[in-house]
Amino acid sequence: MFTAAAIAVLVAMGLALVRAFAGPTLYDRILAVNVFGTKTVLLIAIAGFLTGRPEFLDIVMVYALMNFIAGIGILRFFEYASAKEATSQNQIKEH
Amino acid sequence: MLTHYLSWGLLVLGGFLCVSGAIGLLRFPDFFTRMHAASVTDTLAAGMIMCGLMLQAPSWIVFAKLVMILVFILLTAPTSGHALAKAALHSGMKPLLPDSKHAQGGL
Amino acid sequence: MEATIHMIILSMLLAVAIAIVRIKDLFAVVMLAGIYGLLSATFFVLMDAMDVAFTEAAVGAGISTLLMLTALSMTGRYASTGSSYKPLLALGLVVFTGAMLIFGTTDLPSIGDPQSPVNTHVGYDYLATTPEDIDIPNVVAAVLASYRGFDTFGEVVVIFTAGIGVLALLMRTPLNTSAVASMRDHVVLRVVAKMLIPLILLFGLYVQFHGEYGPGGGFQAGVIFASAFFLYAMLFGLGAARKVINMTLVRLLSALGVLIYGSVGLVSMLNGHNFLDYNALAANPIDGQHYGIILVELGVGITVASVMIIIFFTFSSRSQNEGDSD
Amino acid sequence: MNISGLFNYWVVMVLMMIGFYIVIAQPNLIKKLVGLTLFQTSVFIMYISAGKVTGGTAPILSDSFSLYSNPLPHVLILTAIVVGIATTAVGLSLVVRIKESYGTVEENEIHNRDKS
Repeated sequence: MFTAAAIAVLVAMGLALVRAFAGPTLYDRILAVNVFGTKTVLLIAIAGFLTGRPEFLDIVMVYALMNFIAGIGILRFFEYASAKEATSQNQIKEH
Repeated sequence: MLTHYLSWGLLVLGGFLCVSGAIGLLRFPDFFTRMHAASVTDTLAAGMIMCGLMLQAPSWIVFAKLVMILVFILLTAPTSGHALAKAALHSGMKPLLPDSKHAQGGL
Repeated sequence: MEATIHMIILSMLLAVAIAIVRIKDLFAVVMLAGIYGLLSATFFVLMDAMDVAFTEAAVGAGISTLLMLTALSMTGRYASTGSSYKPLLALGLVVFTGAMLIFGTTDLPSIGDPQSPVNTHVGYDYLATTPEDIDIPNVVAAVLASYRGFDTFGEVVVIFTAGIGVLALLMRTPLNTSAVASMRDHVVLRVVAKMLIPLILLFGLYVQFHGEYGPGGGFQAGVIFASAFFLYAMLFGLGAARKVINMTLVRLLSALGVLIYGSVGLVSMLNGHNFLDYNALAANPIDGQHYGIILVELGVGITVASVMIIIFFTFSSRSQNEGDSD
Repeated sequence: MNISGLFNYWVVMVLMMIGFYIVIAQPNLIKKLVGLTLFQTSVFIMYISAGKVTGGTAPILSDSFSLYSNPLPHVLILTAIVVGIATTAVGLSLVVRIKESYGTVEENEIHNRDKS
């Protein structure tokens, strides 16, 4: 039963990975990374039950946390970099 | 016995939702539809799988940890999804509408 | 069945690595490196290495992605396409080396063999002696802090030195950073983050002090604790974050952690035992071990957290100063 | 030759070589650092795989289990990961300084600038 769920999550992870490779825009990649992270959280939770030691679910918490923080980081620095790119391109045009 | 079947059903349904959401992520035509497919099923699937696991929890501490993880996912996943969609919209990416087939801007 | 899951995850790792070689957009490369970290951490969970997975998830998927992104915002987004290198020569060298290494693996004992040299040596002794010597359930924490405490002391000094190195390379006197780009538009994000930050700090403390009984310990707790400050700095701007934490204090704390670790060793020396022999810390040797491990893990946690904060803040204030000078 | 018993090691070697290839063949310094991370992680996977014991569980003692995986590689790799991020941070700060003095992070352009 846990195996079935684990395999379903793995398939979803594989599909999200394809979207992360294919792009086309960076936002699609960020979305794919986000989905991938959530799926990893589920996979680890299931794996805890699969290996018979579900008391170590603290790890799942770290996964969820880091997924959130990395997602925000990507978004923040991407917005920052594109804003900066726009200003520097304007400066190049002026020169 | 009943909880066993219930958790079985929740896990399988959650797994199915995971896969269908991922297929939507892969097959849909533009960013916003993909986002819709991914984030809606994602939250529901995570909830279902976590509930399925909760019914199997061997002790209260495991149950409590699963509840905390679920609350965390329910808080963060829609938030980051919202922020992402907002950032994409602000960057000039337009949803693909039936009357404007080539309106998708962006990067 | 489990072997199949291992193989699927390893194949995903390979696919991600190949994609990293091919993609020129460095933002995508860094994101894929984050996926790579998450995947390898998942693999560590399946390989029973809970503590390692904990650390890799926090470091490989979280902190290193953030640091690389900060560096990227200063160095530019795209790698050049044209190159004067000869990729065929490099490919030949790599294929040759890889073939030799794979040929070498045929002599290795197969994975999971309980009789392999790796698994019959000291590692197994630690498992057998931990209940009577130290009496904590997490053998990894016992080996890390007590049996191999000297080793870990060296690692903590290395981390401290790296913090000093980053400061020496990138430190500037902070300009007025009040007007920098914080994510002011993202109201929902800010509200949710405000709710989450205290919980993250609490979780960091739990990981720190629960490390003897489950996966966790100073290294992981330090990284988690620091990540709460990163979240705050990203959402509310560096200026606001500087008001919350005093950077001079953080610099002092990074040294204090190493100092705590070293002084625990010195105290046991003064009591007539070896350096870092915690038996000397209390009348009952097992109690002494418990005190020693808690103190040492605390030192590790303080140093790791403050060095991570120093590194991240130094990087971000550098990039924002650049933005101001444009 | 048993395939499933050595598969992990083969994947590790291929990952290691991919990281190596990025380090020697890609001129962008940030990408080189990512390659170095790939290389590093492949070594971690190798150590952890070597410490796995079939049928064992995580080395956190409990009354209901008797067979555990080897804790020693876990300790070595745990500290190596944190030291790895610290060294990566130093590497990144060097890259940032190079960018500030040379205006580029492509290795061949840096060489050209050194020659002229």
